[in-house]
Amino acid sequence: MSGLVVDFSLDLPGFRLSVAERFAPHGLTVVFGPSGSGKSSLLRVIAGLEGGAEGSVCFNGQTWQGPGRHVAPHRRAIGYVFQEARLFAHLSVAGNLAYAERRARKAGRVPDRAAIVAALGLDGLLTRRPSGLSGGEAQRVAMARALMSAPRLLLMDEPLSALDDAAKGAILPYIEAIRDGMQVPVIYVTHSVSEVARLAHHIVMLEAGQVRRAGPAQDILSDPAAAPAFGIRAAGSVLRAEVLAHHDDGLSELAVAGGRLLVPGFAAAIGTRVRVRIAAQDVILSRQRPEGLSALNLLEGELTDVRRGQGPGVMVRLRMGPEQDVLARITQRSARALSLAPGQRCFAVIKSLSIAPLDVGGSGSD
Amino acid sequence: MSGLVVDFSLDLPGFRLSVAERFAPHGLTVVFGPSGSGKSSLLRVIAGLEGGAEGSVCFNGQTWQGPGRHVAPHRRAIGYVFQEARLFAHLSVAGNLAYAERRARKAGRVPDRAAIVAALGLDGLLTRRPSGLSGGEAQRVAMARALMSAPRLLLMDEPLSALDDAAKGAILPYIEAIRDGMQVPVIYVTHSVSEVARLAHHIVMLEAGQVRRAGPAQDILSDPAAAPAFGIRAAGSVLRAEVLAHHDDGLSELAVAGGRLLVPGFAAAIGTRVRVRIAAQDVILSRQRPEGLSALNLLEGELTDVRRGQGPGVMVRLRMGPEQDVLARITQRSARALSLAPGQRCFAVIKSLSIAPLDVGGSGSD
Amino acid sequence: MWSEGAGFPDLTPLWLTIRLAGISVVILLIVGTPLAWWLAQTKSRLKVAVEAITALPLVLPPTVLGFYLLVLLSPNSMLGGAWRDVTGTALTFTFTGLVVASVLYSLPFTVQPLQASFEAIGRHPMEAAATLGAGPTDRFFTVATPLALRGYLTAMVLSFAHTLGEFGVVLMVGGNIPGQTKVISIAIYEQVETLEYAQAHLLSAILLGISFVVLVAVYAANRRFPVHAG
Amino acid sequence: MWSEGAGFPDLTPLWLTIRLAGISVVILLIVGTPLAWWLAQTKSRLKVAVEAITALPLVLPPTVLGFYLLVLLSPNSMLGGAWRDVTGTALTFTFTGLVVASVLYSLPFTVQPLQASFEAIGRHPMEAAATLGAGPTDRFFTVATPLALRGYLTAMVLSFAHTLGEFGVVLMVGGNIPGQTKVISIAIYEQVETLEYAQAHLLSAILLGISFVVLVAVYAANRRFPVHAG
Amino acid sequence: AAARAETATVAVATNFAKAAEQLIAGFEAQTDHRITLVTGSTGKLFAQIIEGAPFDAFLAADQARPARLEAENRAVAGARFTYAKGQLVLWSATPGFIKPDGAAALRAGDFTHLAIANPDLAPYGLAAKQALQGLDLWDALRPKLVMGQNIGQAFSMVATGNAELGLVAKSYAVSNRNRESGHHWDVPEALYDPIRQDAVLLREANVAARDFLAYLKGGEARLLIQDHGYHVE
Ligand SMILES: Nc1ncnc2c1ncn2[C@@H]1O[C@H](COP(=O)(O)OP(=O)(O)OP(=O)(O)O)[C@@H](O)[C@H]1O
Ligand SMILES: Nc1ncnc2c1ncn2[C@@H]1O[C@H](COP(=O)(O)OP(=O)(O)OP(=O)(O)O)[C@@H](O)[C@H]1O
Ligand SMILES: [Mg+2]
Ligand SMILES: [Mg+2]
Repeated sequence: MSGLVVDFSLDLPGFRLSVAERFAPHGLTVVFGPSGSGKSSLLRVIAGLEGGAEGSVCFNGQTWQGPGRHVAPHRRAIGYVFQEARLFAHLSVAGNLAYAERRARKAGRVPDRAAIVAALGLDGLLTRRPSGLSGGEAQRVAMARALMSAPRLLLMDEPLSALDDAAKGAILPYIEAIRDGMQVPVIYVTHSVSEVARLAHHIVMLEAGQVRRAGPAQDILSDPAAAPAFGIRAAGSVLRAEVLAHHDDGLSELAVAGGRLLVPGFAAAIGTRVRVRIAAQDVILSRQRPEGLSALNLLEGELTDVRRGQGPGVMVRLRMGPEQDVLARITQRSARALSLAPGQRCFAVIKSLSIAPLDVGGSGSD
Repeated sequence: MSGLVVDFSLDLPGFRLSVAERFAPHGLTVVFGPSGSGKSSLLRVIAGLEGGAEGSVCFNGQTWQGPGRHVAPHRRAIGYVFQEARLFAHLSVAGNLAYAERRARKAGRVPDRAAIVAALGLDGLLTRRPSGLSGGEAQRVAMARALMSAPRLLLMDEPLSALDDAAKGAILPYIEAIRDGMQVPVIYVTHSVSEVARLAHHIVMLEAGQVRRAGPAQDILSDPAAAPAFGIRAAGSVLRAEVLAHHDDGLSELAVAGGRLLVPGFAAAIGTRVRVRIAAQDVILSRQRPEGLSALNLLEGELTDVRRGQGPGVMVRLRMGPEQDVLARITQRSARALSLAPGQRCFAVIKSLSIAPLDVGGSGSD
Repeated sequence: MWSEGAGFPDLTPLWLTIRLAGISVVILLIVGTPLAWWLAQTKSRLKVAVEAITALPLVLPPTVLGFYLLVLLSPNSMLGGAWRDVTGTALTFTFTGLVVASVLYSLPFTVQPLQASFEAIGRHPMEAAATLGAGPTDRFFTVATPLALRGYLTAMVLSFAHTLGEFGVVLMVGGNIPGQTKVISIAIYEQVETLEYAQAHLLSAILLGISFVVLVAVYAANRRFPVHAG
Repeated sequence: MWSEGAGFPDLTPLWLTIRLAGISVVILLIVGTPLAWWLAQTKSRLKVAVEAITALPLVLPPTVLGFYLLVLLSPNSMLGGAWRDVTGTALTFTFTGLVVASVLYSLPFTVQPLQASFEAIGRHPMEAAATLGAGPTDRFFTVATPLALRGYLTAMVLSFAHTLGEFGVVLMVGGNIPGQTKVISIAIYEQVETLEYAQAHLLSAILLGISFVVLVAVYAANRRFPVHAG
Repeated sequence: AAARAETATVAVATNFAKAAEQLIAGFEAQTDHRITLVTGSTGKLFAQIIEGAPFDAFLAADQARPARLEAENRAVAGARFTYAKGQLVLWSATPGFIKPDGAAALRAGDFTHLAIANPDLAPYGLAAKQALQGLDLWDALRPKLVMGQNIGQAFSMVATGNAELGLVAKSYAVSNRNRESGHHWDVPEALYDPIRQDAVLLREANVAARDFLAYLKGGEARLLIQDHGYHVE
């Protein structure tokens, strides 16, 4: 029985967290939910830090917690990035990293120190004391330290919250590499929709201590019903794609159901299967093929449903192929003006640049 | 001499922060810059917490720091939201708020407790100890505590970084109310581009301890040269607008230079002058007037320049009126396909829903 | 040797002791707090020397320290003479003198734990308090003090208990005057020396019993109102 | 009275004292650390009682405590008898006995500051260490101990100085045997009692001087390698 | 010195420590035995002997405790004897403070503190109390009394100038360093019970200790003891 399976409840004064969930054995699961919904507590239970949790936690067939059994946190081979940095004040940055590395090596796991230090941009900071770090620097060190323990399960609690986009852009590929390359399942708490969109294979949505929805990222992000939870702007669809070509003008061409997509160039061999996320927000619909627009991408599909939410928008679903939908969020007024109805053929107009590199993820393994 | 004027340098081991800057006397100034660029240190100097700073800090004609003079932090009537919550561990949430309130009242300033507690959603948390708060809860309490001191200058260091969009959505209007209503200047550190776009009247960009750019938000956000610093996706323009009508289908209609805009409805009296931000990312260009599209907004203007950046995109500027530009970020390939050149008349196609309420700000006072 | 019948012992020394310990602890806190705070904050080069000097009274045997205090506080000395000129009373062989001696002798037990816990607070909470409008005294009492409660507890327990038990200094400086400077530790000592073991056991038991109750109460209170470190 | 010429005093008691204080401090740390750690961690109802009992040795006058220890450790007693059966030596009137007595008497000075600083660490750093693969002993030594350094410093200074100066217990249990149990505090005491003031001043000065140097060194070291609280 | 050389540990009441040091020196000069001197208050030494202290002989400051040791078979029966008789003096650190008649000085009451040893603990304290009672001054002077636990502490209180007067052992008042400073008045022996200081042998087998006690009774020792301000029988 591989992967992480939890089934527990935890009572805190005035708050009850109750989760029964099977986490995918690989890939990255985003835990998403409002402030105070129990995300950090869930990670703490998985790590074995909440003595009061009742129930079971199993990882790759090993019972970490169960009736009469509690594997101590230090035997779980996890990496935990806490919401606050929690660096060791008595050690330098290098000392903090070495602390993790030494224990990982003793347990036979070998972290790639140079790669981690480079990915997190810590070269200039190694001799610093934690008290002399800025907020974002401390957060990067904390993340590096967790990675240095070469964990078999990575728990990350808003690891990028104190970082600017440039730093995120430098770190995210590394997290993706872990997610895809090292077969280390990652459980990742974030409030950032772009991180969800970019990283998540799976999503667990918590609300008031309960799982409200859980499933593959693709399903949840393209489910209009789930959209409000992420903020309507996060809604979108994920299409399976294959790399067809890389062009000189910096665009890459992908084959998807319903047509071709030009997206900002990225590194992947021709033929690689990738996933592309298209935000519902960024899609314009047209009944006939539009001409003379700057937008390069035009996908044709069958309109399957038009769904009203609150506010002035509606969510329109175009089917490009089996399980390959594109969502478009447009105004009711437009929907009326175009007399949209299920069964029609429609064009989705998508700017290449709105499919920013952030939204081009690896194919994952599921 | 009203407003905040600083001219100082601060030497930390291995880092030098040197800022000479006049902050606007009202409105919100966003301090933006990569991790470790000195944002928190700048706030600390303004608050009087860095004894080592050399130079001057003046606020509303009062010299807070100068030759032979150093007004103690507690006499500066500032509110400071630290990057970490820094709640008093020995006091309950209510106790933390009361701590600020009591001292503000003694100094003759009266905070609106009920409004603050409501805006930050603290009703259920008042009897809690800080050790029993989640990360986001602690951050909200810290922000409430700073507001409870009814400051004359508000310093906020990434106050919303631990919060989800829903919580941000509840809090941002309150910050806007402070910014616009209370004439309290706010200096606000953030990494979030959407917060910059929504809140900033002024922007100070720091890099490696130096101010790289500073000025009105409108100028900086619509300056293609500044765009990379924010991440290219933040580039955009700010148009002055006037509310024309609120429609039944949830859209509000605005008059802008170059035409009319339909945007998601928001509360503002007819005739109110507002600012609308249009992300360059969200604009599609067309040489002729397009038909049959779901996008409702079409602005016509004169193409003034096309500017290549790195990557596959170009930034195109359309002039709608004096100092009223719309930026569009499109691919080089499209630019070529449309044979764009300065002097042409062009249409900007903008989805109503891409102008999300976040980007409709008050008009500010400048 | 345990068999002598014992009348119920005279408890005057006990009350005297409790008064002495109580007053000493109060004065120790008043004197020790600013000293500990200064030591915790200062970057002065003097710090190390002052820290060392604060601990020195401990090093001398109590009776010997008492002897030196006798010399120092004597009306013939500058200090004792000045005191006599100002107050009209002597410092030696009086309750006041005992208090002075106790305070000097127990100072390290107050200063050291306080200093340690002030240092543990760090500057973050104090900075936060300053930005909320709290001046140095205000934030000292409303932030540093409550956060250092554990240090105050340790300081009070150690100095109170030490004052109860200490008698070498007190004996020399106090002169063992019944009702004035004859504290319980001297009384028990006397009984042991005069082979009044039964009386000694009884007084010791009373002292231990009362101390135990006081200590349990103090610790239980501390437990009920802890400051969570994290 | 200060004028008498004094031959240079016999320093055997000084070395004996330093040995005693050194050994006692080491044993105190070994014994006190787990006790303080347990007290800092436990949620047991016993905690308060154990805390109180730990402070009790302080409450009794040293000589009286010494008397009870004398009875307790004597070969006629269960404990002392068992010790004699096992080791062939007595606990009373021996250096070993002194060590036992010193440890008991100075225990509060070790346990209390340690406990306070362990409590101040909170659970966060320890949890972080656990997730990095450090077991309880590992993280105790690599995280809790360095973060509690200030507490160790206080504990060591207080217990070392107290052992140097303490003589009531030691006198009673040790029997003042030259070269074996006659520590410097007893020697100075004796000189004061026998009016050898000059000798007493000299020995006191030596003791204070050495202590001062040791303390300054310890504090200076602590200053050089501080743990920043924030 | 035909006898085999041995070592002995002799416990001596603090007030006699100075004299004992010289006695031991004299003794060791005559024999090959070696004596280790342990000093302390009589009460403390007594408790330690009861608990098995390795003392071979005990020179107490009173008669009661040696007698009790003998009665409890902790001391060698019949070996007990009085090695010295203490004398009480009125002493002041200020020369001339005591007028030729000390009793008059006490009566004049021209002082704030009179130091004595604790009458409950120290034989000299008891003697001081008896003397004051004999002079009918006990009740009048009580408020001015300060007490040391032993005669040494009482002496310190006077020596440091905190008490103007003290009733102390003559041995202290006449010790080398106090001969010149201070001034003393011998309290008439009729005013207090004799302060007999008894010695006992604790271990019969210890030749050195036995020889030392024998030495104490000899002429040389007696002279030396007298020189320290004691009477001998
Ligand atoms: N006490 C100190 N000793 C040495 N360097 C320091 C100290 N405090 C801050 N620095 C350095 O000063 C620089 C600026 O720090 P600051 O906290 O102002 O950055 P920041 O812009 O707020 O970054 P972040 O977004 O990560 O919070 C950083 O490189 C930091 O490492
Ligand atoms: N020790 C405690 N005592 C009481 N309530 C607690 C305690 N710890 C956590 N809680 C409560 O449990 C709930 C869940 O906390 P948790 O830290 O898991 O939230 P979270 O989802 O991580 O929130 P955030 O995004 O704000 O970090 C919160 O309402 C919090 O107040
Ligand atoms: Mg959390
Ligand atoms: Mg910062």
